[in-house]
Amino acid sequence: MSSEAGAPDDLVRAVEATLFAAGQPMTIEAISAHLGQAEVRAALDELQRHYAGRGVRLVERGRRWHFETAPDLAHLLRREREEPRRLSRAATEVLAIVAYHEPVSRAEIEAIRGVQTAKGTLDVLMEAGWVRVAGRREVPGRPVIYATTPEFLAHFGLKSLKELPGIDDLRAAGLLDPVDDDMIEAALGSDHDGDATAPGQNDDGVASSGQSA
Amino acid sequence: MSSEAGAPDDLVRAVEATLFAAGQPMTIEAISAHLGQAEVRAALDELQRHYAGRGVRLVERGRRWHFETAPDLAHLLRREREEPRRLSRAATEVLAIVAYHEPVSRAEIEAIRGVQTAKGTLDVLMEAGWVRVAGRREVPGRPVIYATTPEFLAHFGLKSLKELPGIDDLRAAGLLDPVDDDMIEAALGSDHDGDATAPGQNDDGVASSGQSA
Amino acid sequence: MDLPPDIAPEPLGAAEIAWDGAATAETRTEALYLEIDGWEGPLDLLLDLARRQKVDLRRISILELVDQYLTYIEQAEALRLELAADYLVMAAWLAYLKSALLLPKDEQEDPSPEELALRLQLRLQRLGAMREAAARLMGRDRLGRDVFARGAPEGLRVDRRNRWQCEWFDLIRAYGDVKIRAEPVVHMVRERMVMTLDSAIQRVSSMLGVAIDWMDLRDFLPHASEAWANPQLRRSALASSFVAALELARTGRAELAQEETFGPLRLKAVRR
Repeated sequence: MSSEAGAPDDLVRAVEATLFAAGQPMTIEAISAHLGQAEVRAALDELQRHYAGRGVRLVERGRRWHFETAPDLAHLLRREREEPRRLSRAATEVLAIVAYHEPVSRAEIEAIRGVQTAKGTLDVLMEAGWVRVAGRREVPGRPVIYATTPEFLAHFGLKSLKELPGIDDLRAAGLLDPVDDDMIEAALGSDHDGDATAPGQNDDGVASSGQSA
Repeated sequence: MSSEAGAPDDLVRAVEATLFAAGQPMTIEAISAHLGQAEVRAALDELQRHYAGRGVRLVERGRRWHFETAPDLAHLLRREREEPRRLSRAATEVLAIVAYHEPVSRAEIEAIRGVQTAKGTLDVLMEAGWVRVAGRREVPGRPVIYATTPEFLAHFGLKSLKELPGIDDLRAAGLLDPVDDDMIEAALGSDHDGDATAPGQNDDGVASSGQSA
Repeated sequence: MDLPPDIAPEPLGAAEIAWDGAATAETRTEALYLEIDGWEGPLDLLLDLARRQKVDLRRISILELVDQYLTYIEQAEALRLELAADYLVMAAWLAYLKSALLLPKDEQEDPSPEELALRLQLRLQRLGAMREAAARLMGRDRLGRDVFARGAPEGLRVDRRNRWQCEWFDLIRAYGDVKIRAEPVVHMVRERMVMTLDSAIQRVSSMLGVAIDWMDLRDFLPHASEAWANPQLRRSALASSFVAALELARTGRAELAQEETFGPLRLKAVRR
């Protein structure tokens, strides 16, 4: 393997070129398959080291690798006009719940939020490519369960869900345990009925006035 | 300015990130405007030197700068997978006509075959490397004329087109025997017998004898 | 970034993190009663009220929270704001919880009101934690907003290249087929031996002219000598002669008769 300062060897160059040219993040397996089953792990490590201090860096997001611009240059590169979809408070909350609790059913999301979640909210997140249907829970009713996608990790700059902010503390505090609080559930239960007509329950992905996001 | 081996300075990093993220090649003026009118020429030179031996390089084309994968690695970006495919009957006929009559125009091919020849058929033969455009016939309309290639001879193990069997040879081999009624009958008969999956699907809706319904 | 993703929060716990943003509650204080639309249900309102206590959520006073909630509901009713049913159900449940909390310990049911209060607290903590997590998530360096992938990737392509196959015999046979197809018309006509309709009409009418009585159609056919021995030709002659007979009958020059189905077809000239 080449030294940091010297010229990179052919495999490193090949991995570098492949990832530069790729239209989307690639798994190690995909890179390897593209390069004739070469062993690319070490080359990725070397590239990651090489790019560490540069304007572009090599990152791993959900087992997929891609180059992206260094975050400290955001102020220079940020494109105001192309701001990603603004999510409503409801949508960001649901997204966080899916990420921290995945896989999670809609009923479980609702139990945490204390309100019904409009179908549109999950649709918005799935359309953004951040949430996917991850099968069904094998319990009565076989509810659909949701999970995050590799695009979610890539978008929010996470190598894996383990890097979610504060997740270890939340888990230690028991705040990510399954919700099975029958008593309060019963107290809140009526809101599942009254919810549809209740004012202010704009779960449709549109932030209402007066709410700070 | 930073040294080659050391960490790049912020301007170099900013130029690097800007060009990396740009949707199209940028002029020096555009880069400079993007980075608050900074003087970017030296940064571009340094980047160009830095990337010279890598899998990606910085190039200037028509006063516009962009990153591209190193030309010697171009083969990595477009890998080819070969798939054997049989030439269609129509293409085989056209190939035979070109071989026996070359150089021949498309109109002549059509006249000989008695059917129109799709442009795609000749394209396939050229893709196979067996037929080439051999100029134009100096007649009104100056039609393109086609001929076979050395690859054609090599593929069929011929030293020259003179080795193709003559008409008399074809007749002797039974290849010019008229298609008579009996043969059609036999061909149709066997076809019907072979149609094992659809017994009794005659036009009159009655299963013919000999076929198990 | 005010929330660097890589810096672990203080071990104090998630609840503190969750209440970083309590300042926003202040701006809402006076607008509290006008903002019924601002909450997503009673739990959301409770959480907002709890934030006003400005303490760790684990240390909030549930009794105080209940009072605040009930006060809010009362004032909303006084202002004739229409409250959704779930706000009222929560109010009833909290009123019950409050009275249970104030009752002497020995009269407690199971689960104890303390445990219920604890569960409510946990509920609020959970929702608060997720709300804060969402804010931190949104504040991260986001791809396409803060960091960018390559703007114009060349793309990786796997081209399927066809390796065309053609056998020598296929080539030669194809040429043979073309040659055969090239002259089909001449071929077919020369091979096929027929008696044409014209010659049949001529033949039948001239023979009728000399006949006196009814004649069987078959008698008009040429004798099966060497030239007419071919069975295909004989069938053609029969067919043409039949059509000729029909034509002569149609034009009034002959009479046709058949005694029974499939019986001999006879014809006779019409004398004028």
